[in-house]
Amino acid sequence: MSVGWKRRRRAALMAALVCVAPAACNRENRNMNAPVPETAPKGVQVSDLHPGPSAATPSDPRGREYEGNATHIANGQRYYKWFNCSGCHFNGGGGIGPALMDDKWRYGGRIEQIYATIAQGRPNGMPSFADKIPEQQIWEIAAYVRSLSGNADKLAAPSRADEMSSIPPISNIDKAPPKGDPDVSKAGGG
Amino acid sequence: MTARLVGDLSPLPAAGFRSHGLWFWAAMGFMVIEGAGFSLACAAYVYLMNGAREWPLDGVAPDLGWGTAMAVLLVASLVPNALMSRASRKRLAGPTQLWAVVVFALNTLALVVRGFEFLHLNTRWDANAYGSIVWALILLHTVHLLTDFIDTCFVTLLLFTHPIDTERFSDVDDDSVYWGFVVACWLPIYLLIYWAPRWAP
Amino acid sequence: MTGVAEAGALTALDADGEQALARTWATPRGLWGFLTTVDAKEIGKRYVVTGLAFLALGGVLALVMRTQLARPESGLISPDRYNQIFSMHGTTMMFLFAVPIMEAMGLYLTPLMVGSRTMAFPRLNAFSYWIYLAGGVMLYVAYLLNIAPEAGWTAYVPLSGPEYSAGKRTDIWAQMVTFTEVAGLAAAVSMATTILKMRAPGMSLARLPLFMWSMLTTSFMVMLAMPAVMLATSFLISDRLIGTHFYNEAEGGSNLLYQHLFWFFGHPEVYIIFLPGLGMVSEITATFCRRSVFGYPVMVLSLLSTGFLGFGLWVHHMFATGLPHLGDSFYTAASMTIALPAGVQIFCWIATLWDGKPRFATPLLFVVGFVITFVAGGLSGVMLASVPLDLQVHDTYFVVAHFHYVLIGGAVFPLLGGIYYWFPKVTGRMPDEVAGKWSFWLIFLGFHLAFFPMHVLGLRGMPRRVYTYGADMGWADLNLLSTLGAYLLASGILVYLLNLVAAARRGWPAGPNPWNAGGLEWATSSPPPPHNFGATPVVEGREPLWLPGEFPVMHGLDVEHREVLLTTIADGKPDIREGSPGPSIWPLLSALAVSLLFIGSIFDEWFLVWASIPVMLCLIGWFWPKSSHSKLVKAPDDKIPGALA
Amino acid sequence: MTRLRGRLAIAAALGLGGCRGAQTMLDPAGDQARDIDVVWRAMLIVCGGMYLLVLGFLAWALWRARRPAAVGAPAIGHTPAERTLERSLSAWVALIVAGLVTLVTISFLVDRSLAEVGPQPLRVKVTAHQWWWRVDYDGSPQSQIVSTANELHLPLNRPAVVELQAHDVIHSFWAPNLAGKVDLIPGRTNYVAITPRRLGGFRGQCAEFCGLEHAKMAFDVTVESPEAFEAWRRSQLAEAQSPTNAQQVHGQQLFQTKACVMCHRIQGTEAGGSTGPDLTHLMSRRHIAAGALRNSRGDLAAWIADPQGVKPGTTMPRVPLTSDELNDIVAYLETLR
Repeated sequence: MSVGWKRRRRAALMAALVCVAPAACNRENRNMNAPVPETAPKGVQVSDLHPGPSAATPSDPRGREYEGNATHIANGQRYYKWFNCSGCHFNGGGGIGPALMDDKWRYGGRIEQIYATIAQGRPNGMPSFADKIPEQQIWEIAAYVRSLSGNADKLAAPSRADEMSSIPPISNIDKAPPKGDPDVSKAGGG
Repeated sequence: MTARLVGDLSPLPAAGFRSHGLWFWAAMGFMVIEGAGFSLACAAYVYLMNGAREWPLDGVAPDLGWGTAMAVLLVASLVPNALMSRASRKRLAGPTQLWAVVVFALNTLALVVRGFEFLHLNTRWDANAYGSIVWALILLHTVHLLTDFIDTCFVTLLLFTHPIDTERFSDVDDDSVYWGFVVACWLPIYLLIYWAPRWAP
Repeated sequence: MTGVAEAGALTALDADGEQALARTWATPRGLWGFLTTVDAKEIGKRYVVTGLAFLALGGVLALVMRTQLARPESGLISPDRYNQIFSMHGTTMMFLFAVPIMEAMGLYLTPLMVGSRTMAFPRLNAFSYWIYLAGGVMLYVAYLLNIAPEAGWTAYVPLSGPEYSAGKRTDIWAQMVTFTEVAGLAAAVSMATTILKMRAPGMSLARLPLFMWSMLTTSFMVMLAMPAVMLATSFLISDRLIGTHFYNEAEGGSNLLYQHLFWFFGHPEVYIIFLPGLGMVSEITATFCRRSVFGYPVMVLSLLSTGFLGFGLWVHHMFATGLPHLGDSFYTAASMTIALPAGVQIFCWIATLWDGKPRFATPLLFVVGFVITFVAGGLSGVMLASVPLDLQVHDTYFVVAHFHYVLIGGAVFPLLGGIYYWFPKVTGRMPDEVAGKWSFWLIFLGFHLAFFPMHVLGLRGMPRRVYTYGADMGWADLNLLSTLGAYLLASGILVYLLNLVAAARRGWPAGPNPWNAGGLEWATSSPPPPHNFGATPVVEGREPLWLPGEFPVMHGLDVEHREVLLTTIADGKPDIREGSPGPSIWPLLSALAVSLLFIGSIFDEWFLVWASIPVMLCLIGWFWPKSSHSKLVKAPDDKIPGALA
Repeated sequence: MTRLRGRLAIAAALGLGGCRGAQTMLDPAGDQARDIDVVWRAMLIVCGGMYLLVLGFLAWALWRARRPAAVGAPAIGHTPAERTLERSLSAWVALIVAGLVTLVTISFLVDRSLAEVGPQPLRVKVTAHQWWWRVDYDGSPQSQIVSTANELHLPLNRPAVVELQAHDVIHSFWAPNLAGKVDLIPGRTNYVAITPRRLGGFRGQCAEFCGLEHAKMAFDVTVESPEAFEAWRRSQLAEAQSPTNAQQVHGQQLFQTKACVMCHRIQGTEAGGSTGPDLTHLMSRRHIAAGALRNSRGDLAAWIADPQGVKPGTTMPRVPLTSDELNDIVAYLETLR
């Protein structure tokens, strides 16, 4: 094989590797070393009733990382059961607590807003877990909740858990864009 | 050591039927592989059935209608299949073409019946282990139904478009053997999917 | 590279006959030739070289593991990295090195040893190699992208299930298993058909070389065992991607179903790996002891019974799962019974050594190393077969020592001896004897230094697959010793490979039969011409080249078109002449289409439907009929065997 | 035969014979382990004997190779020695069959004796989690159940039946000094019978690959006199003593307001989480974090400060604590005798 051909083939291979790499490597990485202590997302708007104009919720880059990482979503699934979220929200279909698989989010459906809802608690029964669940685990539970409505990375979401299956495989749920995201332009929640 | 001539191979014929040719052995090899796959899938079905409290798990067995229709259709198709095989081994172009078209038609009909079967399984693959193994068995058989559909279509087409020589006749004959295998595989699966839930204690 | 047969090749036609045949069977030059070749020798060489490359990769992974375990509580690699490495080591060695390289040796040698011009389905062999290469490349690209498997080469459910194995790692493993199984099945179908239908005239089953008997048994075991793991991994990947419940206990599934399906394949798999090794030992022992192997019928019976019994004892991998012990003791008896055929074969080889005039070239050294190591491994296997003892040593380093003794001892030693033995036939050059002896001693002593202490580690309670261990457990010194042995073994393998690479260019030219062996493959030139045999050899005994008198041959096969002789199964009487397909690009295209389907279906299950269209198109292109062979060679068309008219 | 001598020397040096150790099958301290040791010794003798026979025959064949290699055509058909070889082959087959039958019989008999369980066995329930063991002792009224983690207390000479279940993946319960291993499989209940015959502390470890921290999933087994066992059991039933000085009280408050309370249980206090180990009598245990660390104040502080550092991948999170918060919590935990 002429040298030109070989060099072109190697370049094509490297290009293929490079473009695939970032997508795959985020989904799969597991930071085994002690994680830097996580902090809550800042400036989260959960309601659009505020005097005068104000910016919508800034999107926290860690949100994308948690939503796109398979290990964080799997841990979120585990903690969703451990911390008894299923007690009120059942397996995502809702019951005492609101459903988490549809597209109606009274306090916002983005991961930062779900984090705030878990941490601060909400009226009518949602307890505040601020100090009770470390920050990283709240991020992970929020990522799992996002995957329940198909908004997390589909490739990262597990298809089911080893238990009675009451919801269709969440790796197949087609994306339900969050309505009721309290951005500035719209008045009132979803 | 020097070589000494002991015989001449030129008068040998250049084609043979069934086990004399090589293609037949490829079909036999894949039949052994798929036979092993089918029997293990059926063993898995029985394993899950024995492990379950009640079978089918959500209580609704598939409707008998279409499955039985498929079984009857496939067994019936063995007659034209045998006639096609005999005609091809007698190297009679006319009858071979005729029966090949009949077998191809029955094969197409079988695919249509299989479509209806899917609608009347009364379970989803992600409902529970019963649904998963039923869909696995029926999908395994459908893949072989499809491959033989394409093979029969391909072989029948060539009977009309290309000059027919011994190799074509031998291809038709090998295809009839493979179709016999596909029919033979359906019978145990039919019993498991349609009758096991009804007989299970 | 395809030199015309020099003088001395017994089955050469006259000069222009050989040239015509060489032209008819030649592989096109350049890249196009590389991609479309169907010459079993080209594909066989490529397969063996790729297998050895994966041996080297798997070996490096093993060295990293041993370095991590050399000292207690060593922080060299994280547990996630270690889990990926030991899963990759097991998967590479079992699926990408051991089974493929044994089938590759079969692909190269079967046509030469049974006296045929090529394999039964040349394009199927090419397809087998491309699919195997695609599986191996996919696994190592995934490893670079941090998506390597991490649940061991057995990947038990529920650890490998959707809940406890996040991401695409186990899906890549499951799909890679499907790749290598398809490759293995394709090669097995081709090899079994060649051995049954394309033997030289006169070669009845009673005159079939022992290596061919072991490849025949292996091919049937492959065809019956591999569907089990394809089912197990297909069920696993559908559980993980579309939420089926094969292994979900809460929805009626069963975790043990996976173990049953996996080990129904798993145990025959290890016999698929070392049965060809037993065949190679028979060939080497006969040649270097100047005596045909003692007890041919007993050897064949042992091979067949090992193959048959191999399917009846998979549950001895599951003694600790709490299955009823009465059932387990059946498997104890079955597992111990398989020691009988192995013991008989060992006796026959040593009897051949005892009664023959052994000449200790490197291949025979590897045979002696094989006997010493494999018997120790077989006996520790008998120990593991006992249910009570297995409850103590299962999943400990005693088991790690056992299966390295029977796999490296039982398969890699004969393989290294076999590659050295047939190297002159493949390349036409002799490997260096001194380097050969050095590599043997390094490998032998390195192996025992590395793996014998593991027996004691297992007895002292060290479990398997641990990324580290406590300093106070008393395992540190033996692990250090084992790591030193591992490096010594690696250096031996390196010397061996370097010896072959150097000899390929600068070795002494070897004539058609440098070892004065008796098999048919030594009747051609070294390296053999593209068509293997000009004149068709006729076989009148088990070691054709050792028979007194002149070498019987037949003429009459066409020289202008690719044609092979098919003979009857039992007594090898000439039956028909069948056309053999020439070089074709379709196997490569089909392999690419199938790879697209397999890899795509990991990321989106609709690939199973849409990618099957290019696969279908490639298969139609592949099977598109060519002109009738009987018209080409103007063969008689009246008495067709098997016809009813 | 240099190779032979070299290998025997290595075997002797490594002390293949019995050797003391807390986690080895070579030092049996229970009925089951002693029965299996009988099988092990029988195997060693029979298989070792067969191996020496093979090596002897091989050595003889290699020694015969020294005689002058007669030049001549290779032997094909029957050689003069064929008859003797055939007879010795049938003798060899008979020997193998005899050896195998003996081993199968011994193995079957011992296997049956393992299945027998002594009268009124002590019932213990062990549930395996990803990377720790939950141990529950039965009690007639509900309140009599003792729940502890990563340790097993057994009275001497009294048979015990351990009921094995798994909460997530497949693990394997294995204390080699006492009995063979049995897997813990989700969806199945397995049992292992243990009859300890010697006092002392032994160690067991998970023997089926179960994920990231499979290597650090050990448990302690303490065999003590029946009286000591009853004393231990009564102490385990008692509720946690309430903290005395201010630092311990502050530590308890921290424990109940921080994330600890979500997973751990301390009987007699508000903490009732069941996903993590029960800490009511934490300090009575020899090790913490499933055998990864000894149970001392320093190790406890190190484990709470950074569990991922000790066992990367463990499900215990890093709870952010200031150093004096950490000291208060550790001081409180030390009151849980």
